[in-house]
Amino acid sequence: MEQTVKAKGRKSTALFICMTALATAIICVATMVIQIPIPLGYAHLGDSCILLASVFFGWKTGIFAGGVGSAMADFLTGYSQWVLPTLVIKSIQGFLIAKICRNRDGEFRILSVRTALAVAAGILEMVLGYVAGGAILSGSMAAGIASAPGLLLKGVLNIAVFYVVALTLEKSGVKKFIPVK
Amino acid sequence: HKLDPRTKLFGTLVLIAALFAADNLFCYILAAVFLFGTIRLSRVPVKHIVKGLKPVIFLLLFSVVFNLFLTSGEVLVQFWVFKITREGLSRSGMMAVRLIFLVMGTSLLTFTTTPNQLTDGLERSLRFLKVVRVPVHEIAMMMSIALRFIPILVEETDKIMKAQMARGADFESGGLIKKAKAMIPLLVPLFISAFRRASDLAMAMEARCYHGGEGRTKMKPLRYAAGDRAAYLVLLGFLLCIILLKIFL
Amino acid sequence: MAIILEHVEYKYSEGTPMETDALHDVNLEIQDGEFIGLIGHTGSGKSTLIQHLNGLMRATSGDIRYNGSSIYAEGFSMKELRSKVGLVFQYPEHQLFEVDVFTDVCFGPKNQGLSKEETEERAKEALSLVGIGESYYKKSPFELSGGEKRRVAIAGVLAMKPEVLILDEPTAGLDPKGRDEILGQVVRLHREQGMTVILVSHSMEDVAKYVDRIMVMNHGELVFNDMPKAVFAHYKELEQMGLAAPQVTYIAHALKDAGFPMKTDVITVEEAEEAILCTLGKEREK
Amino acid sequence: MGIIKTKNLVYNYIKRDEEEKIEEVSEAVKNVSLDIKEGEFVAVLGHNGSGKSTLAKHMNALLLPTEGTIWIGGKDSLEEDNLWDIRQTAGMVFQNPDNQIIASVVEEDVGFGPENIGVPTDEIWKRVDECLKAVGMSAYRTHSPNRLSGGQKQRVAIAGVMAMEPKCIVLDEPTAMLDPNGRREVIRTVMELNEKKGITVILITHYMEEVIHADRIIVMDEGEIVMEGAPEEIFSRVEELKKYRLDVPQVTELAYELRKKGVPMRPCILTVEEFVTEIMDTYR
Repeated sequence: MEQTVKAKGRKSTALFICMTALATAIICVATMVIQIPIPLGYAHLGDSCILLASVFFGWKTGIFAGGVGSAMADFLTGYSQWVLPTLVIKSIQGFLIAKICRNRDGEFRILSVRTALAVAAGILEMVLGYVAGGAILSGSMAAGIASAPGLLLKGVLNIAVFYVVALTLEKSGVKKFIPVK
Repeated sequence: HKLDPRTKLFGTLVLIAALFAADNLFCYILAAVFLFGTIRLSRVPVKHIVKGLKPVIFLLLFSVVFNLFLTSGEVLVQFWVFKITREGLSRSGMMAVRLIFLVMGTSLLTFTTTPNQLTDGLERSLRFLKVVRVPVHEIAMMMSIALRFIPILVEETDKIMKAQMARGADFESGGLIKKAKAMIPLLVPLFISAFRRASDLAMAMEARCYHGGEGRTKMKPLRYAAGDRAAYLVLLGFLLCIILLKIFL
Repeated sequence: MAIILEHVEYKYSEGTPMETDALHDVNLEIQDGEFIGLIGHTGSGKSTLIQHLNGLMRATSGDIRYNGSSIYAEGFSMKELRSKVGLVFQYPEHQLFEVDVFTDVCFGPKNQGLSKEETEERAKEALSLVGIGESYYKKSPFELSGGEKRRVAIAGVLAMKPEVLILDEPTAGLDPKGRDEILGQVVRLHREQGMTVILVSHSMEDVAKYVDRIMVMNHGELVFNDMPKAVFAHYKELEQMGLAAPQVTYIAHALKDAGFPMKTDVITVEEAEEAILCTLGKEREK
Repeated sequence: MGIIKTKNLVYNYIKRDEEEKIEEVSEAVKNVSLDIKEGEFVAVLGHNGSGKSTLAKHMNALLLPTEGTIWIGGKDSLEEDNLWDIRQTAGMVFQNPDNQIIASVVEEDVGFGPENIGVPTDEIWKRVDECLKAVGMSAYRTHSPNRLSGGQKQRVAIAGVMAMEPKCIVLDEPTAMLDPNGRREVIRTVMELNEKKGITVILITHYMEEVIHADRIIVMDEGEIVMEGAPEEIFSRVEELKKYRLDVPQVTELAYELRKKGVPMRPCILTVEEFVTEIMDTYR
């Protein structure tokens, strides 16, 4: 990280690809392996990583890393039937977060109304998405709605994690290292 | 098993579509024949595929129970406030079968295709999207790099966790805020390491003349073989039958 | 007071066909104030072993006693053990996470439940032990050089005031200057603070120079556990394990084979020099 | 003109604060002029921050000079059109073996470079076969890189560079993260490529025992070339090397110390065999 390639006037697609790919991998890993016990089972940290990736890296990364990272986690852990719904839900989530949290100049601050709105919208979209997904997959609205409390709780935990981690990252001056604007 | 990943991908999509379209017994029988036929041909042990059902058992039971009790119609059995209706019975049965088939079909794809083949297949199948300026090559590239780094990051997560535990970190206990805070020592290093890896990797790619998808050749180009053509014919036939059944029954 | 390992076994994925022995019947004792070198090629089980010493991994069978009490006994506090037996992982700088150097070093003592003043006291002490001055305290750890980052990370473990310090290849990836600095500080800790140190290293030259005792791991077994001279006398066996002796040991053997009468149990440059001068001196007297 | 030639090369590393304002300018490379001939094996030594990595990145046009010029295969890196030619002429291997392997299968990773430069499919397969054989990794061609040891991963990375058929290969501390066995594997591979295929090798390292077979050693400090010459010559200047905080192999140090004590010995001893012959000469 000491030396990033900044050749004159050449923008690096390779760097964008790699950053997004790594964000995708982190989201996938956070979804698969980082699990925290909460009331009503376990929560994974996939959503807080989607929040982090979308806020810091922007909408392109948000769509791809959010959707594909989570879908890969579903694919790899055997929830194949969720791959498609997840892909749709999480891509929209990443897009919403990234778009809402930035002002017109593409700037963002973690402690701001914009970011708070973005985070809330992202998590709400996720909960609604999975309620609908559950309803379609199992063919009953009730089954979908029944999963809502658990999802909401996970959402709240992920928001909390997002804030504490994002603030630390922001303070350590990580923004400087982000090549993607 | 040896089919082109594109064929398998398309096949799975057709199956999913068929399952959601199906609304009568014949459709399901046809789908069952198709599914078990493919499973036999793929030579994946049925045991493995049945195992894939485990994670969905809860959802399965839930939807069966709900449909069973809450569908109104001609009452068959009544027990206090619960009543089982004929419609409920058939609906919950259909739901269960649909879900089971869905899982079996998709896990068949998981078992016969590596994520990399899938990525290749996706890249080729989605090429038409280039017209509407979707960067298909970049997407495929990102997917394959992400896949390569998933195991590395799993290991790294484990290592960071242990190292912080050696410094007295506690990831399990405490309330919501404490748990959230406990994630800082894990997630911050993980992200920082990802930045470092990404910038290293980008440099290594550029050093090997990477400059986007233009003018690239393929080491392993995808080619349809005779088997794929046959598979497509079967798929089309299957799809046609489902549509016909849906219209005429 | 000591750490004692008795018949420690560790198996990965026990009970499955994938079962593999990572540690096999390991018996050893570590006394207070010792400086021990742990060597073994990659995958020999040395990382697994050190993770057992502070309870990060749990032996499938056998017992580990710390200061007389079994660490697997009910009611034994693993958290306390981890603060007594400090473990510095390989590339420890990858675990830095706080906004500045000082806060990062405070993480350990804070987890021990110390008061704010005490925590800060400890952090200052630890940072001065590794030679990081006050001008660095408010810097982001990610802006430091590789060697500095590593020292901050080591300070993060030292701040917990461990009685035993385990370092897993603390010099990996550093340049000679960084290597000397880190090792020099570890030696000072051992001499001045009387800390028990276990140094995992690939460099036979370093091990020969600093440690009192060497433990050699191979295929999950402890094959040698002796003074450096005695261990390096088995240099042919070491080679079969993918290890080696310091270069001077080879020189001594080669000289002797060529007919130059000298002792062969030399393991440092100084010893070799002395031995050669001694033989040459005798020759001149004749 | 040699395969790589620099003239008064200067590179300033500019550190910017968050508002993109220039905070600090540090000279990473100062006024370096050198000329490397085709087929040469050149080792570059120096502690961290001595500018050797920055210099290496110029050889692949990953960095462009602030002042002065570098020609790779006769091509000036400041001209944008030369970029891909330069990267094909000089391949580059980096320190961390994990962070430079792109594909999830060994053979696909080796094929990545040729794919980028548009080599036809049949030819790619031929090159992949050849390069994996050259680094002794053919048996692992369908393995996942994650399962390999560090030394094996670095050899795959070398094969990946070789598959682009470069004339020159620049290795930036390829052994820093490896264990002694891995280090030996990698250095042996590199030396073979140099001897058998005549590939120009530029090896950057901290480990002195890796450079004793080089044709030429360059020592850098504070962005400048401070010593240059054959290994025998460089290693006879032990005091000077120590000044730049570099070590010497134990055998060289021992010989040096003995010489100081009045034992007649040649000033530059690099191997155990040489040492034994020298001592025996005195002894008899």
